[in-house]
Amino acid sequence: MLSLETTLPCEPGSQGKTARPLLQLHGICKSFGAFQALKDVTFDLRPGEVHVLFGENGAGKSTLIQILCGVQKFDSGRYELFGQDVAGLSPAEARRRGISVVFQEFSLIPEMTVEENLFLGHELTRNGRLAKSEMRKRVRAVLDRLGFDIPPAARVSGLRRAHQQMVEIAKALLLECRVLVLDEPTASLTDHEAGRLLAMVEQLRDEGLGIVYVSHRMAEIDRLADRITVLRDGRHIATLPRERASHGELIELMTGRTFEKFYPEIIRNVGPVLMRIEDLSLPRGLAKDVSFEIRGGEVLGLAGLAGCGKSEVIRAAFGLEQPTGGKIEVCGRTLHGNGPREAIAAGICYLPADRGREGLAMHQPIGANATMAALDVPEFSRRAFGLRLKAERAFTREIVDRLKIRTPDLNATPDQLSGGNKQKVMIARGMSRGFDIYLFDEPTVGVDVQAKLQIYDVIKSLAESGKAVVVASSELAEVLHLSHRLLVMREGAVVGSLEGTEATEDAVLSLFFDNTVANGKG
Amino acid sequence: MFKSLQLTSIRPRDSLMQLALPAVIVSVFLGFGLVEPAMLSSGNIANVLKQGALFFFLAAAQLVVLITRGFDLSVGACVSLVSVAASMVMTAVTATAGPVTGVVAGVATGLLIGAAIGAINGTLVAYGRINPFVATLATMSIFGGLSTTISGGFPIFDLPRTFTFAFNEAWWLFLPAPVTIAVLVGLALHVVLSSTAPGRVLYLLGDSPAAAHAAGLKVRLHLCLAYVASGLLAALAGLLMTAQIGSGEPNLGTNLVLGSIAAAVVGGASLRGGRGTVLAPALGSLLVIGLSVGMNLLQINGQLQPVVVGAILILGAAFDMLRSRAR
Amino acid sequence: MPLMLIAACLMAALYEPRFLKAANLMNVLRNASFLTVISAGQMMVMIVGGFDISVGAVVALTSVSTAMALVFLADWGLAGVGLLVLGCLAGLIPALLLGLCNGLFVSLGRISPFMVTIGTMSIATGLAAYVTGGSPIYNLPPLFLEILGNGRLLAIPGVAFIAAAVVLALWYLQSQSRHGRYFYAVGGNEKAARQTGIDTRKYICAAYVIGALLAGVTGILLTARVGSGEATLGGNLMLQSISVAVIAGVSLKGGVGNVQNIVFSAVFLSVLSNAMSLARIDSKYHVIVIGLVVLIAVWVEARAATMETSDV
Amino acid sequence: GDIWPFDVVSINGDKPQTVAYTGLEKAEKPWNICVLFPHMKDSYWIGVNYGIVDQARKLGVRATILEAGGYTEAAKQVSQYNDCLAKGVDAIIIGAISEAGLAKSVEEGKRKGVVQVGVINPLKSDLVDAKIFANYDDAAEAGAKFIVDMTVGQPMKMVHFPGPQGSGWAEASTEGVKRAIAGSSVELLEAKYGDTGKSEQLRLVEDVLQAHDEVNVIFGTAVTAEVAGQALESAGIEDAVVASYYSNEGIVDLIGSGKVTATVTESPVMEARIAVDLAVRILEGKEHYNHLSPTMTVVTSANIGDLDLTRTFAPADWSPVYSVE
Ligand SMILES: Nc1ncnc2c1ncn2[C@@H]1O[C@H](COP(=O)(O)OP(=O)(O)OP(=O)(O)O)[C@@H](O)[C@H]1O
Ligand SMILES: Nc1ncnc2c1ncn2[C@@H]1O[C@H](COP(=O)(O)OP(=O)(O)OP(=O)(O)O)[C@@H](O)[C@H]1O
Ligand SMILES: [Mg+2]
Ligand SMILES: [Mg+2]
Repeated sequence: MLSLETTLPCEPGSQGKTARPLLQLHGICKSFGAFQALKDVTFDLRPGEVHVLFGENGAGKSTLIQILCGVQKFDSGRYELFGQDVAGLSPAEARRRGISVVFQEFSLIPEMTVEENLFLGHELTRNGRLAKSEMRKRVRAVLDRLGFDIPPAARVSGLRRAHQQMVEIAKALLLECRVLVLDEPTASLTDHEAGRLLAMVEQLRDEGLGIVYVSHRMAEIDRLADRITVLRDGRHIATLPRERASHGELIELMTGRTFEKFYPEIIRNVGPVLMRIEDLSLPRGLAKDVSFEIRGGEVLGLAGLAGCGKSEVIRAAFGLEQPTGGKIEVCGRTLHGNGPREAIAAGICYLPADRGREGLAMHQPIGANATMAALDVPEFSRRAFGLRLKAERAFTREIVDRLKIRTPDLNATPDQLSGGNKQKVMIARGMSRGFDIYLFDEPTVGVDVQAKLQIYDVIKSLAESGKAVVVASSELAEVLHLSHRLLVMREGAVVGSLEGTEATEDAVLSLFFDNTVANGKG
Repeated sequence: MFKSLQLTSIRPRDSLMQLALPAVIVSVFLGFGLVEPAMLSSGNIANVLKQGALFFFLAAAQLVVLITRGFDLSVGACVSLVSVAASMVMTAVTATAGPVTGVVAGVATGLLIGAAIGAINGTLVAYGRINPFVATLATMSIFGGLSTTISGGFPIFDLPRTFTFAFNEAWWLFLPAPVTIAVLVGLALHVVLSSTAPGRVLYLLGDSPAAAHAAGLKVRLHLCLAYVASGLLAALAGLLMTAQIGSGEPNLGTNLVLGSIAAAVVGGASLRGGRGTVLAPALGSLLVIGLSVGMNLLQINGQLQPVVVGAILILGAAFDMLRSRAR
Repeated sequence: MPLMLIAACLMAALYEPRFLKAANLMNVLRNASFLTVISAGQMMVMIVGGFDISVGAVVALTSVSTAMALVFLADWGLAGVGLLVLGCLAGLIPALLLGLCNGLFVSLGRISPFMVTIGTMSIATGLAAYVTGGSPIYNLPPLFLEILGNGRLLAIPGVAFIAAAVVLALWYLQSQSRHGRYFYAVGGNEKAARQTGIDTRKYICAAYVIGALLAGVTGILLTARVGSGEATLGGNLMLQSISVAVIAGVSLKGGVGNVQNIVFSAVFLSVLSNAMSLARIDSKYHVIVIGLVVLIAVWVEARAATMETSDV
Repeated sequence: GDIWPFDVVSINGDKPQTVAYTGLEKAEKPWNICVLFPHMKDSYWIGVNYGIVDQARKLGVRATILEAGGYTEAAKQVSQYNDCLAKGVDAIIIGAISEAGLAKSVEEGKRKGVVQVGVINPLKSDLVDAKIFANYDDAAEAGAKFIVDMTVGQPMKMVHFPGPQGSGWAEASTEGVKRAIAGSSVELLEAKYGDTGKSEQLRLVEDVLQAHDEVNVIFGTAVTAEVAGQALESAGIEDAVVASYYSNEGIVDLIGSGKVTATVTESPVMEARIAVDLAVRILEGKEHYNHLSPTMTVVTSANIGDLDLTRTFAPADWSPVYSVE
C-alpha cells in the first residue's frame, strides 16, 4: 500500500502555495452511536485551491463536510477556521463566516419557492421589509450565470431532482463566501449543466476561494482537483497533489484491499432462465429499454454510479416502481404490475438498499422482521391467520445462529442492533419462505468487514443451491468479485455486459465513467 | 448455541420501565388508601374495576389505531350514537318480540353501528388518504349530531331489565359483568394483536408503512380494519355504559375522546405508532380511573382535578419520550 | 378557497336576500373576526408542524384573568384607557405563560404537541373554573364593554378592525419579513432549516406563544362582547379553529398555509352557519352539515394535492 | 330574612297542596351525607352548593359533595354514587344528571339501606325516600305563561332558546313553552338549540334576529337572557320582551334595570336546604314529606325588590365547599 506525506506542498492552484490555510482539521473523530464514522482525520484547505475528497460510499466524506459547516459536532480533535479555534460551530455561524455548502442530501424546503429557498436565512431587507424585487434580480443573476433554466417562483417540491440539485448549488453560490463546499454537486446533472458549474468553480478558485469538492466522477476530478484527500473507512489515507494521483493509485488507495482472499469463490452452475426483463422503461429516464435475463445458479451483478438507475430497475422488477413500458416475466409468466405482493407470490425476494425506510420495522422484534414477508406461509401461520409463534421463534434462533447476528436477545428490535446486524436481520427475510429469485440492492451498506463476509457467504450458498441472485452495488469490487455476469449501467441504460475474464476493474471503470477518461487513463 | 447472544444493559433497564407504571398505579391506590381507607374497600375496588372496564374499551379502541400511527376522535360520538340507537331498537323490539330478542337486536345494532362508523373512518383514512385527525374530527361531528337528532335529544328510557341486568348488575365468572367482558375482550384483543397475522401487520405498518408495503402486506386494508376494530370496541363501550346508566343518552360519549387517547398513551402506546400492547389501555385506564376515584374520595376540589390530570398527562408523555430516547 | 367562499355567499344571498342586510353582514363579520383571530394563532402552530388543543381553554382562562385584572385595577382607582390597557395586558399573562409552556415542552422537550397541549388544556380549564369558583365575574368597567365589546367605527364592529390588524400583522410577518419565512422553513423541513442556520427551536416556541396570545386576544374580545368573565367561554373553539385552518389549506404536516386563506375560511364557516340559520334549517342539523362540509373541503384539498404531485 | 317557613307544593297522589315548610333546628347525630352534583360551573349550582353546605352546618351533619363535571358525565356520576356507597355514608342526596342512569344505583342503595333524597333534577323513581325538584317544563311553562298573560291579545313572535341539544332538560323546556302558548296570541317561530356558553347564545340570538323579521319575544336559558340585550341593541330592536325560564346572578341586575322582563326562579337554595332537612328527618325517623316541588316565582322588576335573593343565590363571596365536617 502506498503511504504518502500528507503535508506535501502542492504546485498547482498558484495562489495556494504560500497562503495560510483557510481551515484546518486535526485528529477529528466522530461516532454515531457505536459506529465510528471518522477516525483521527486531518484535513486542510487553502485559498485558491480545489481540494477533492475521495473515497467509497460510506467512507465518511459527507460526515467530514457536515463537520466543516457545523451541521455535525465532532467528538474529539481540533477545528481551526481562518486561524481561529472553533469548537462548537453552528450552521448559522459557519455561514456567517463565509462557508457555503451544497449538501448531498439537499437542504431545501419543499413547500417554498426557488427564490425563497435561495435566500433562506439571508433574506435581503429594506427597513425590515423583504426586498423582493432586489432578491429576484440577484436570483436571476446567479441562475443566468450558472446557465440554469429554473423559474425563480417555482415551488421546489414540484421540481425534478436535477433542478433541485441546481437550486441547492445556486443557494450556495448566491452569497459571498470564502469557502465553498460541494458534496457531489453534479450527481444528477447532465454533462452540459455540469460543465457550466465546473467552469464556475474554476473561476471561483481563481478568485481565491477555497473549494472542497466531493465527486465520484473521475473526469471532474481530473479537471478540477489541485489536491486530493482519500478517505477509507473513516480514516485519512493520503493527501496528494493532482500530478501524483493517477486513477489507478486513487482507486487502490480508496479500496485498499487485496480482493482475492476477501471474496468467496462462488461455483457457477447455470440453470434455466427464471426471470426475464424486456425493454423496461421507467419515468424520468431512470431506465431506458433495459433488457436482461436472470438465471438460476448464477449471480448477476449490476454496477454503475449512483443515480444510474440500477436500484430503480430492481425495484421495478419487484413491483415497487411503475414502469412506463416493457415486460417483466417470471418463469414464463408476465407480472401484471400489482406490486410487491404479486412479486413475492411469484418467488421474488427483494432486499432494499435503504433498510431504514423500506427494509425493516425498526421497533418490532427480530422475529417479526424476519417473517414479515412470510405471514401467509403455512410454516408461520395457520390459514394466514393464527401465527405459529413457536415456529417463528425457532426460525429466529436459527437465523441468529446461522448469520451470527449479535443481539442482546431474541426479542431485541433492530434499532438496538448495529448497522451490519440490522442488515443481516433484513437478509434473514430471504430464508423465510421458498424464494427463487433474490434481488439485493447494496447488500453491504454500512456493514463492517466481518459482516460483509457473512453476507457474501449467504449469497454464495443461495447461488450454489440453484437460486437466481442479482446484486446491485455501488461498491465496484464487490460486484466485480461476486458476480458471474456483470451488467454496467449508465444514465438508465445498460452500457455493457461483462463475463468471466472480461470483467476487470479497468473495463468496468471505462464503462462507468465515459470512455474518454478510461481511455486516457489507459 | 447462544454464544452469539451478547447480553447488554438494554434489557434490564427496559423491563424496569415496564414495571414502572404498575408500581405507580399500586402506589396511587395505596397512597389514597392510607389517607382514606374506603379506597381499598372491596366495594370501592369493584367500583374502580367496573369504571376501569368501561374506560378500558375506549382506550383499547384508541390503542388499535394508535398502533397504526392514527387517532380516532370519533369514539365519543360512536358511544353516543350506539347508546341512543341500540336503546331505541331495544325498546321497540322488546315491545313486540319480548326482551331477549330485544336485547339481541339492540346489541347487534350497536355493534353494527360501531363497525359502520369504523369502516367509514377507515375508508377516509386508508383509501381517501385524509389525515386521521381531520377525518375522525368530521365524523365525530356528524355522528354526534346524528345521535342527538334521532333521539330528539331525550334519553331513551325503559330499557329491558334483561339488558341492564345482564350487562351491568350480573356477575359473570365471579366478576361484575363489564369487568368480565373487558377481561374477555382484552384477552381476545391480546391474542389478535400478539399472535395473529392481521395483528402483526398493524404493528409493522404502524412502524414503517413503506417496509410493510415492500414486504407485500395489505397496508390499506389493514389500516381500514384497524378503524373498524376501533369502532367495534367503542360500540362495546357504548353498550356497556348504556347498561350501566340504564338509558340511552345522546350525549354519553361527548367528553371521553381526549381522555381515552391520553389513557392509552400514558399506558405505553405511542403516538408514533407501532407500539403498545393490551396492557397499555388496561394500565392507563386503571391509573386514570384510580386517580379520579381517589381524588373524589379524598374530596379534592373538583375544579382542581383537571389540573392534576393535565399535569399527569404531560408527565406521562415526557416519560414516554424518555423511554423512547433511552433506546 | 375564495371561490368556495364566493359560491357560498352567492347561494346564501340568492336563497335568502336577508343575508345581504347590513345588520346581518355585520353579524357575520363580527363572528368571522373572532374566528379569524383564534384560527390565525392555530395556523401559526400548524405551520411549524404542531397543533394546539389548548386554545379553547386559553380563551376561558384569559376571559377570567382579564375580568379579574380589570375589576381589581378598577378597585385600585384606575380608570380610562390606562385601565383598559393595563387590564388587558395583565389578562394576557396567563395566556403567555401557557403558550410558553407549550412551546418549551414541544421544542426543547420534544414531547408530542398533542399530549402537551391536551395537558395544558386540562390545567387551564381547571384553573379557570377554580379561580372563578363557578360563577362569572361581573361588574366589568363600562368603558371596556363599550370600546371592545360594542365599539363601532363607520358602523363596522370594532373587533373587525382588531382582526384586520392581526391579519395585517401576520400577513406582513408571513410575506414581508424574514422571520415569517423561517416558520415555514421549520415546518417544511426542520433538518434543512437547521442546516441553513435557523434556530428551529426558537421558531417552534414562538409559534405556540403566538397561538396562545391570539387565543388570549380572542378571549378578551369575547369577554367584552358577552359582558362578563366566564370560565366556560370558548368551549368549542379548539375544534373550530383547527377546522378553519384545515379548510384554509393549512397542512397538519406543517410548512403550508397563509393568513389570507384563514380569513376566507373563517368567513366561509361563519357564512355557512349564518346561512343555515337564515334558511331556518333546524339547529339540530347544523353540526352534521358542518362535519360534512369539512370532510368535503379536506377531500378536495387531498385530491388537489395528489394531482399536483402526480403531474411531476 | 328568615329562612323558614318556605312555601312548597307537596305532591301526594293527585292532589298537590301548598304547605309552609319549616326545617329542623339541629340533627341528633352528625350524620354522614354524600351529595352528588352534575357540576358546579354556574351560579345556579353554586347556589345549591351554598344551600346544602349552609344547612348541613346549621344542622351539624357531615357532608361530602361530589361534582361530575358537566351534564355529559352521567357515567361519572354513577361512579361517584358508587364511591359514596363504598364510603358507607348514611344518606345520599342526588342532583341527578340522568334520572334513568341512576335508577340502578338507587336500587342498590335502597338495598343497602342508605337514605336517598333527590334534589333539583327530576327522579321518577319511588325508590328514593324523598325528593324535591321542579320540572324544567313546568318552569318554562310558568315563564311562557307569564308572557302570554302580560301580552294578552297582542300578536307576539317568540323564539325559544332551550339550551344544548341532547341534554333532555332543554328539550323538556320546549314542551313547556308549547303548552303555555297553546291557543294564545304568542307564536313560537323556532326553538334554537345551542350550548349555554355566552358567546354561543349570543351568536344564536344575533342570527335569529336576522332570520326572522318581527321577533319580539326572546325566551330561553338564563344565559340567553343575559346576552339578548347586546344582540337586540346591535339589531336596533328596542321593545322586545326578554325572559328566561331559570335564573342566574347576572339576570337579577338586568331585571332591575329593565333589560330583562322576567325570569323564573324555583329558589334552588331553599330546595337544597330542604333536601338536607329531609335526609336528616328520614335518618332520625321523623315525619317527612315524600315528594315536594318548590313554588315557581316569576321575577320581574315589579317584585324583585321584595324577593329574598338569598333563597335563590349564594352570597356574592361564596366559593364552592366540597366537604362539611
Ligand atoms: N446520522 C448518522 N447516524 C448513524 N450513522 C451515520 C449517520 N450519518 C452517517 N453515518 C454513517 O457514517 C458513515 C459515513 O457516512 P458519510 O455520509 O460520511 O459517507 P460518504 O463518504 O459521504 O458516502 P457517499 O459516497 O455514499 O456519500 C456511513 O457508514 C454512514 O452509515
Ligand atoms: N407506504 C407506502 N409507500 C408507497 N406506496 C404505498 C404505500 N402504501 C401503499 N402504497 C401504494 O398503495 C397501493 C396499494 O397498497 P397496498 O397493496 O399496501 O394496499 P392494499 O391494502 O393491499 O390494497 P387492496 O386491498 O385494495 O389491494 C400501491 O399501489 C402502492 O403504490
Ligand atoms: Mg456522502
Ligand atoms: Mg442505489
